[in-house]
Amino acid sequence: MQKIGSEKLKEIFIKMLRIRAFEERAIAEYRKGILPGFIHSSIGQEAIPSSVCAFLRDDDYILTTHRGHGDIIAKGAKFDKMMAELYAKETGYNKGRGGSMHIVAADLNMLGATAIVGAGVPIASGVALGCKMQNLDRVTVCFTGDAATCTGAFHEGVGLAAIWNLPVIFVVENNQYGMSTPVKYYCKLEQLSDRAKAYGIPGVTVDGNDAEAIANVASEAIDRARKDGGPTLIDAITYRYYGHHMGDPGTSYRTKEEIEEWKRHDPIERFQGRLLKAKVITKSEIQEIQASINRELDEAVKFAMESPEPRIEDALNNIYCPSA
Amino acid sequence: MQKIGSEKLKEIFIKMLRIRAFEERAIAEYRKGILPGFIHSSIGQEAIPSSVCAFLRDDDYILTTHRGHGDIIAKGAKFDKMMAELYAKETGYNKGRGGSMHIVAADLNMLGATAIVGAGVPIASGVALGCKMQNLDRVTVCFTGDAATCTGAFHEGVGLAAIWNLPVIFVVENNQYGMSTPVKYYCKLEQLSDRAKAYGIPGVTVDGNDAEAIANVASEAIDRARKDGGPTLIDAITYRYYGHHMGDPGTSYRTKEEIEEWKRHDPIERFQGRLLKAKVITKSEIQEIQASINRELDEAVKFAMESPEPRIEDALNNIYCPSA
Amino acid sequence: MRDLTYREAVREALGEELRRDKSVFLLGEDIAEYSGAYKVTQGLLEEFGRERIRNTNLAESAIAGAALGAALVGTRPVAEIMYIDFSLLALDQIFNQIAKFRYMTGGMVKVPLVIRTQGGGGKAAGLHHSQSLEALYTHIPGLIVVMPSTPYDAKGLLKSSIRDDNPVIFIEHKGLYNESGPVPEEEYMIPLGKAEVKRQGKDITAVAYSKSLLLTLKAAETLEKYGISLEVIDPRTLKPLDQDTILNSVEKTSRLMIVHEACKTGGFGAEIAAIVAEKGIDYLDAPIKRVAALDSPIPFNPRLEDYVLPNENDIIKGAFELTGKEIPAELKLG
Amino acid sequence: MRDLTYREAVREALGEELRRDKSVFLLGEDIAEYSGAYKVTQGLLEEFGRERIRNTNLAESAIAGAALGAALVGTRPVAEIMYIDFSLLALDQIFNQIAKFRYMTGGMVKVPLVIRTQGGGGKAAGLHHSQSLEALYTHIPGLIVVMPSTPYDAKGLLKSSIRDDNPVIFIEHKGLYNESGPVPEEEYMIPLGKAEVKRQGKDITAVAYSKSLLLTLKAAETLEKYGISLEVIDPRTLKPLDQDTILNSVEKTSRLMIVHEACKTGGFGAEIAAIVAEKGIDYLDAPIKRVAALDSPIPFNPRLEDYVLPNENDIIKGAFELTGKEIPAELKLG
Ligand SMILES: Cc1ncc(C[n+]2csc(CCOP(=O)(O)OP(=O)(O)O)c2C)c(N)n1
Ligand SMILES: Cc1ncc(C[n+]2csc(CCOP(=O)(O)OP(=O)(O)O)c2C)c(N)n1
Ligand SMILES: [Mg+2]
Ligand SMILES: [Mg+2]
Repeated sequence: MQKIGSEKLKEIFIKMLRIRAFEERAIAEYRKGILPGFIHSSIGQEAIPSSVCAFLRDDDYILTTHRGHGDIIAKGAKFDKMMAELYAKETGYNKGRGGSMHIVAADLNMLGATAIVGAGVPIASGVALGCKMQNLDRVTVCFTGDAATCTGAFHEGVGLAAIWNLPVIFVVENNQYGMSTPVKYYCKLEQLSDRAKAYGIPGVTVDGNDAEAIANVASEAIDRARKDGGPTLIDAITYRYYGHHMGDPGTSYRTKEEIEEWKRHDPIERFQGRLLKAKVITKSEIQEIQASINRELDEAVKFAMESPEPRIEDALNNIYCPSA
Repeated sequence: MQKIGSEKLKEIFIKMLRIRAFEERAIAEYRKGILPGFIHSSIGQEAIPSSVCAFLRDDDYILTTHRGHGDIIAKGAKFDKMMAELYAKETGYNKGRGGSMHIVAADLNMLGATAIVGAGVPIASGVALGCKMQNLDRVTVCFTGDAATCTGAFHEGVGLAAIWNLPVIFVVENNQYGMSTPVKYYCKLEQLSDRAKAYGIPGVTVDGNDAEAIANVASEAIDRARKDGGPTLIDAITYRYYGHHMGDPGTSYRTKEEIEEWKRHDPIERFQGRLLKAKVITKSEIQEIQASINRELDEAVKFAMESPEPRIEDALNNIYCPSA
Repeated sequence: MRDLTYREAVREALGEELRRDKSVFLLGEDIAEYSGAYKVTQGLLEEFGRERIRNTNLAESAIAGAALGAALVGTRPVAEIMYIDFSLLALDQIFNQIAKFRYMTGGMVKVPLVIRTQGGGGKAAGLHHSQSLEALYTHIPGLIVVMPSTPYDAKGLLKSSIRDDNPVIFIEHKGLYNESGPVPEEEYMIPLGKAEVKRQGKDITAVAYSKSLLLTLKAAETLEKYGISLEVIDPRTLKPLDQDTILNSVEKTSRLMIVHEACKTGGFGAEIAAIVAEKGIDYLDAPIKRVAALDSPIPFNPRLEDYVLPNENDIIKGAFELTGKEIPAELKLG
Repeated sequence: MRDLTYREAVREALGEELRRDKSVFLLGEDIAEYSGAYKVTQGLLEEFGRERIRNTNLAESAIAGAALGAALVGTRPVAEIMYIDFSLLALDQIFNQIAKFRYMTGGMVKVPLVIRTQGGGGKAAGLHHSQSLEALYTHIPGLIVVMPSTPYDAKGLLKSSIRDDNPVIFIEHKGLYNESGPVPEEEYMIPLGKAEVKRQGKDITAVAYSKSLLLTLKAAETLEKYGISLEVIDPRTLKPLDQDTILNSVEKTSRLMIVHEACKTGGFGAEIAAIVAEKGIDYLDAPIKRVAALDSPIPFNPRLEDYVLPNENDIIKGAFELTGKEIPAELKLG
């Protein structure tokens, strides 16, 4: 709690509460059988995007994955437009064309969500390149999963960022499984951040359930990138409480004990305990925040439910844009 | 000169002479304007495949690249069938269907030559997997270029070999350029073998113009692989004297001085000096060997020239094999 | 005869071939405990163990490339690419390496491998999990492309694919896994490259495969009631295509409709249309009709997705159009 | 009007657009000093510097992905993939990401980028450096696909492609780089999506593009002498295709031939054939004829390669076939 001011800590904490609450509500909606498609919950992983995005400017960019709700919310996305997207409505971020795995909030410089694991990495390098070429001092954060580090796209994209010294940070939300495959199976390294050694860029492994630890690592990396110091690979170790997606109980490849054990290290509880102890926040403040989040979510669900579906007449719009 | 017996040293040396002589002859033929397609010369790089293949058994496998003549010869390929392939004749290794960049000598367990940079890496892992699954104690060597280490295929293929502990050795013939692009540009590492650190496998950089140094490193890696000790990445630093292919003078991105400097470290001259000094071989022996190689090459060229072209009627054979 | 689902039929084929031939093995992402995204490989890990039911790293080009390498040295890999959408990551291996390897060697080697994958929409799975990309594969010499529509065909064709010495791309459909149909207990095989007339008819030849075959058969029932008789042909293997069965049918019916779920432009229907326009144009009494997805990425919203994908009504409308009959108002096709 | 080679025309278009618009830049393998495998970018490094003429790492998916990212934030990248054969390594980025990005966002972003590449055979470059793969691209909604046949078209279309706000796949042909033709000194643009009738005729509509257009024009001269008049249409942009120009011509000639260098099965000719069989079948007095490469990987041996690829004689033969005339023995077509 040295370097990071209490306003920032509070901001991070609120982001975490917002993500958890949104994810819980999305699951609840999904379980009613109303939401189409897949939901990949990030519950358990909230500390990572919350801490990272707290150090980004509005004009900085992020990219994310199929498990991106948390990242998107951390960058400032609105619940109503997110929920509407989950509902596949015209008022959603993608006008119902994308869905949970593809949310793009271009107005927040949140450039998607690809459902192809690893594919965001070269794109993120390109975003950082575009900024650098225009002399914009914007930083790009590319969130990926742990298994994504196996992909050719990861290797090629990080490789490019390294040689062009691009202002991009690759944040591995290391929940220790790619679907059912444990990180220990698909990677023989002590720590995944050692993959950075193949590119000559800094790599650091951090407790992804410790908001402050992440904040320290992330703010340093963001700072470095902004000062033309090049890319960083951050490996933040965490855990997802649910299965791979809501259709997967998540227990054929993980023991109940393992899941319970991780829940004892819940990032929100840990951080809350520390913030309360340090008097950064009070219990009643938290209750108020949660109540307000819940009201916002009620409204978001209402908004989503009442919003119109996309019109069939518009089905083929925006495949191309009008020629320049 | 400790561990490696003089017979082996001689074998390596002869392989080097054979490669150099073949490559020179191929260039001479190419310059006559008779050979179709491209020729990527490996002159200057002979020590690497010669030393590596000297420690392989006949039933071990190798795979190589567009610059593969040296590797193929080191595995024991016949000049006549190679030259005939360069001439696109029916008697060539690939019956004239493949050409210089695609030679496959299946009878020598030499499984090609892909012209897609990096593509051989996952295939090599598959070959090693196939051997392992059949409890064959065969080792697979995958020769690649330095720039190939940038490719997604390299990353994915080495990654797979690492997690399955496959008996495969990735030998980077590091001639310090991918086409015109210097290794220092496309990779910010002190040494390319550090790429091994991303997979938790041994990686070693070696002077690729020092036959004995390579022999030491390679024999150890082959031994380890054969004993189920898993893959190794060997980065052998060398230099190609010619351009990227015969149509490239090779001087728009390299200085004449640089080229001359490297020629002063010629792997054959160096090794020859040492062998003569150690009396492993005599000058007259070398002359005899060279004369015999030249005779073999004369015959190979004659064979190639006199061999028939593939028949048009056979053009569409072997796209499929008869269904089982 | 007992009924099996399409999923079970595929699984049974895998199990039988794994049992019969020790050189057969499976590799792919999350095919072991997880049993694949659609649970096709369930139970196989228990019976055959981790050596033969191999989880890979998350790396499609490694999966395809490793299958090729292993096939070259005497094993018979069956690789799984979880969604055909992800197979775009493996196309260098599949098109440049696997498809060309035998030819490149002048016939010195064979490449006995199968790549199983699945495609198709209808699940609101979004634009990276819903495509029908078979046309890409059918353009590449050296590949065999199989797309079964029924449990019976899926089992018989997969067994033949595994025993074939050529690389086979075996494309399942996520919307078919729960469909069931008769599958004999006794072993059987279905030859690659042979179409089947799934329904006899006389007015229109409808060529359809994979899930579109089911839609077409249903549409055919409705059409029958209105006096339009569809002869429905399932090519089953798209490459090599059984042209004769199609041409013979068109000769009889003089009308051709092609139904598939892939985008219309550049879809495999274009190839069938072109073949008939080359070799059977004199048989035709009407324009050729392609019923296919609109040229659009697959939208997440289910109504839009429904709109973009071809359905029974589109087939019915097409059939009325081809026969020049008026669509009865009661059909409410809009 | 001065003559330029196709190579020079492409280079001039790049130079002009780089000069005009600071947000345009080039990225690709060995495009700087080396000037690309076919020296297209020669001289650009000197004028525009390393920031805008960017050598990448050897990584096709990074090239395509980086182009997408950069396009999303206000620059206009022109990426080079050295051979279309290597583009198979980038197809996830091109088909799943680039092509779908705008649609996926409901139209909130645009993706102004060009991927330049080149394909085609005839150089004994072997099976990984000789393919014609345009059909893969034409199947994917969201992409524009351009394939110019002349220096004039190459320049005008590339300039339009760079200024277009959609992703454009711009496919050159290695066998055209040394061909020359008139190119005005003054600036001009050619609109995307418009075919051109390169030769008026009345007996057969021949649709051909890229290098095949040249072969077709030559064949047309020979055929003229034998009383067969070809109307030769160059679509120039394959996606979106200018169907009207083709259909109008077929209405006039009542015969259709399509010529391309890609493998016949599943090639873009199938799409053209299918469109005409759907919308213009009544115009036709003869079967549709596709003159294309045989369904084979491209062999290294030049004689075999010649045999596999379509040539002038194949076009001439096809034209005689379509008109039902006998081939004069003096033509020695075998
Ligand atoms: C290229 C690709 N291959 C496979 C999949 C199927 N898939 C979706 S998520 C996933 C696991 C990803 O693991 P990780 O990167 O750790 O992210 P996580 O889901 O754990 O957040 C897999 C295999 C995919 N979407 N894309
Ligand atoms: C995937 C792919 N991209 C680009 C090329 C074009 N190309 C051929 S060789 C080469 C450079 C390869 O460099 P390296 O791996 O160091 O091998 P070297 O040629 O130096 O032996 C390039 C870019 C190719 N053949 N394949
Ligand atoms: Mg994970
Ligand atoms: Mg090199």
